[in-house]
Amino acid sequence: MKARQKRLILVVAGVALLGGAVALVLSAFQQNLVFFHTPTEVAEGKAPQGRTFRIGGMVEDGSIKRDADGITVRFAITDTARSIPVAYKGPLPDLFKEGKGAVVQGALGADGQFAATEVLAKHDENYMPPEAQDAIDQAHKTAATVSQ
Amino acid sequence: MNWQSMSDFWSMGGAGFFVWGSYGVTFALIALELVVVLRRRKQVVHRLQRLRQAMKASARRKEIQE
Amino acid sequence: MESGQRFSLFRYAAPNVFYPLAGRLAPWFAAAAVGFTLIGLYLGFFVAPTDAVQGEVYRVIFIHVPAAWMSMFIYLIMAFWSAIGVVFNTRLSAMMTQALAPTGAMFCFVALWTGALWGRPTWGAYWVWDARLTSQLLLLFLYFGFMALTRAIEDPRRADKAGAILALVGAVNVPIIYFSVKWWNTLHQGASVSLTKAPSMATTMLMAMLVMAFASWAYTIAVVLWRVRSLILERERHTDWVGEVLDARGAQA
Amino acid sequence: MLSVFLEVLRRDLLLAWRNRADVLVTLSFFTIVACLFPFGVGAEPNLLRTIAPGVLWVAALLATLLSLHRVFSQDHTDGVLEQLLLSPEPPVLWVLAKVLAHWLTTAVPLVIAAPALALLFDMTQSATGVLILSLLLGTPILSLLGGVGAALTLGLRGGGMLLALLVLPLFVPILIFGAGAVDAYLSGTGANAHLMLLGGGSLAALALAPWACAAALRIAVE
Repeated sequence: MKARQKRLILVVAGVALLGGAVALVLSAFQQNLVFFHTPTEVAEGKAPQGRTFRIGGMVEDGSIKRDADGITVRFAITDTARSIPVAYKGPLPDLFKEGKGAVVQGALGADGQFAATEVLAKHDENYMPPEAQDAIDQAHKTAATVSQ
Repeated sequence: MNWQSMSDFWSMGGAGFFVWGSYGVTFALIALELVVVLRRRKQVVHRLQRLRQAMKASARRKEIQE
Repeated sequence: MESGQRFSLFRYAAPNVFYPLAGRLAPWFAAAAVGFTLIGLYLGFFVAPTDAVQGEVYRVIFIHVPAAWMSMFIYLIMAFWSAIGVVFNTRLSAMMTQALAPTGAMFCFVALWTGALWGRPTWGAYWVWDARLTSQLLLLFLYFGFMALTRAIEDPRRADKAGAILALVGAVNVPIIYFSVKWWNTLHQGASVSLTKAPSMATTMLMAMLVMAFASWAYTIAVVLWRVRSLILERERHTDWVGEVLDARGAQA
Repeated sequence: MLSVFLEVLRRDLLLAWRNRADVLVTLSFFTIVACLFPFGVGAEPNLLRTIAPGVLWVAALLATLLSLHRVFSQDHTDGVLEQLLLSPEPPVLWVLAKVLAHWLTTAVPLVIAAPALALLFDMTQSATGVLILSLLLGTPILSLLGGVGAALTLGLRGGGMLLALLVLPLFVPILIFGAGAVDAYLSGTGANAHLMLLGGGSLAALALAPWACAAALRIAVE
């Protein structure tokens, strides 16, 4: 075999490997990798059942209630268009307040309740998580088009 | 005009440290880079000139010896 | 260079042609940089209004964003010159790559520094492990790595080629790094801390930022041309034309 | 064509066997780095369990980094590299063989040792399985990219530190997806996507890195 042929074989093998790499990366993206959903998406059934994901939005005013056991907290998270009821057991962050941004992580139960395993509060006053901001903007836009 | 007075300008609505800290360090770095580049150029020219002079001198010496 | 007559671009790639050209062009770009900076600063501080949400501190944007752009562009240009150097084996391209790296690192550092000072009053932290910040930091390390490698190799020809390979490997990795860090960020950091997207900006603000971006382009070109002139002289010191240049300068002094 | 590959592979493995103390040193380094973390952050089991994937991956990264100089340095000093470059065979072949030998002698021992360390960090069996899978899929990239770095810094003063500076930023994505695989598995989303990305990265590195490595070696020997 000549050196040229050998090099050709190697180049072909390399291209084949790259093709395999692209295929693997693309199929990795096929896996549902959206870990973040808006309350509207969840309400429309776009979020997976029984799998961990995150919802971002605002804690609905007047929705925070504590159960009799004193540990479980129930509240609703909203993007102003739809809201999702959330149940959470455990300590809440200091910044967690009604009307403020929050991100909850957990899984959606069969009853449409979101069982949160983690609650993150918005970081500071001036700042809105971009996803939550997007969700709110989107909801406003939908509301605007509907009212027209 | 955004500013009523000089001190108003410097305080930047209370964010003077952050704004002037950014601009100050940036322009200091740019000045530093310029100094380094221009000095390097001077050094290179100087060194190469001396090298050339030395080479010419040695060539001349050879000529004289011959 | 024999092919020079056929293809004019290659003629400028010859160091002895490029050296005087760079010398003539650099002052113009430097003047443009000064001009744009003055206009940009005037627009940024005296014309652009106070931001409704952030107050005055947003004025950092006029250097932060152009610096961040430049730091990324410069790495791309370095990769471009490296590819040219590998394919066409031109001497000048490696020198250009090496002349670009320190300025790229400088802008990268400026972007990080101004970002930190901007972040403290806006998010309450000098640093957050956000995707953009983190990949910018890694980019700085890539610049440092390139500079350290080319400086550690004494033989200039080896340094040129090794630098070209590293710049290309880095350029392939930059998008991968950015993507991975972004993914990591959305998984771990949550949305609790993250950068806001660039808001729709008032036209005067945008103008000031663009003018400052032009200023940093012009500055980069000027300083890189000056740096590459020193590199050319050093590399070509044994040639006749460098001797003539040196004699001419000696006669002036 | 295959004979060159196998010959170089056999020779490198034989050399590694003769210097098997080196492999043990790498392995001990891996173990010690991982064991330092509980002393630093405290031995609270929940905390250890959460940091375990990251700690083990960082330790594996550093151990690989320390062993990278072995890939080419000896051949460089005794002139074997020059001979290989002069041979008519495409350099990509034997570069690949050398990198494979490095992977077999450093990464595979690390993968074998990892379950024991996972035990120390109180990881569950299934999470350990995912960790091992992620190490198996990710460490080839470390060896391949590291090989390019090793070739670039071959024979340079202070090459070790320089190698770390060149290579570690490029290792960040592997660390993210490697440790992320275990986290994703534990959080219930499943590690498939991470593992696929690591596998894809390995294939891409396998296709591209040997060429860069061969080019770097040619420069180093010139």
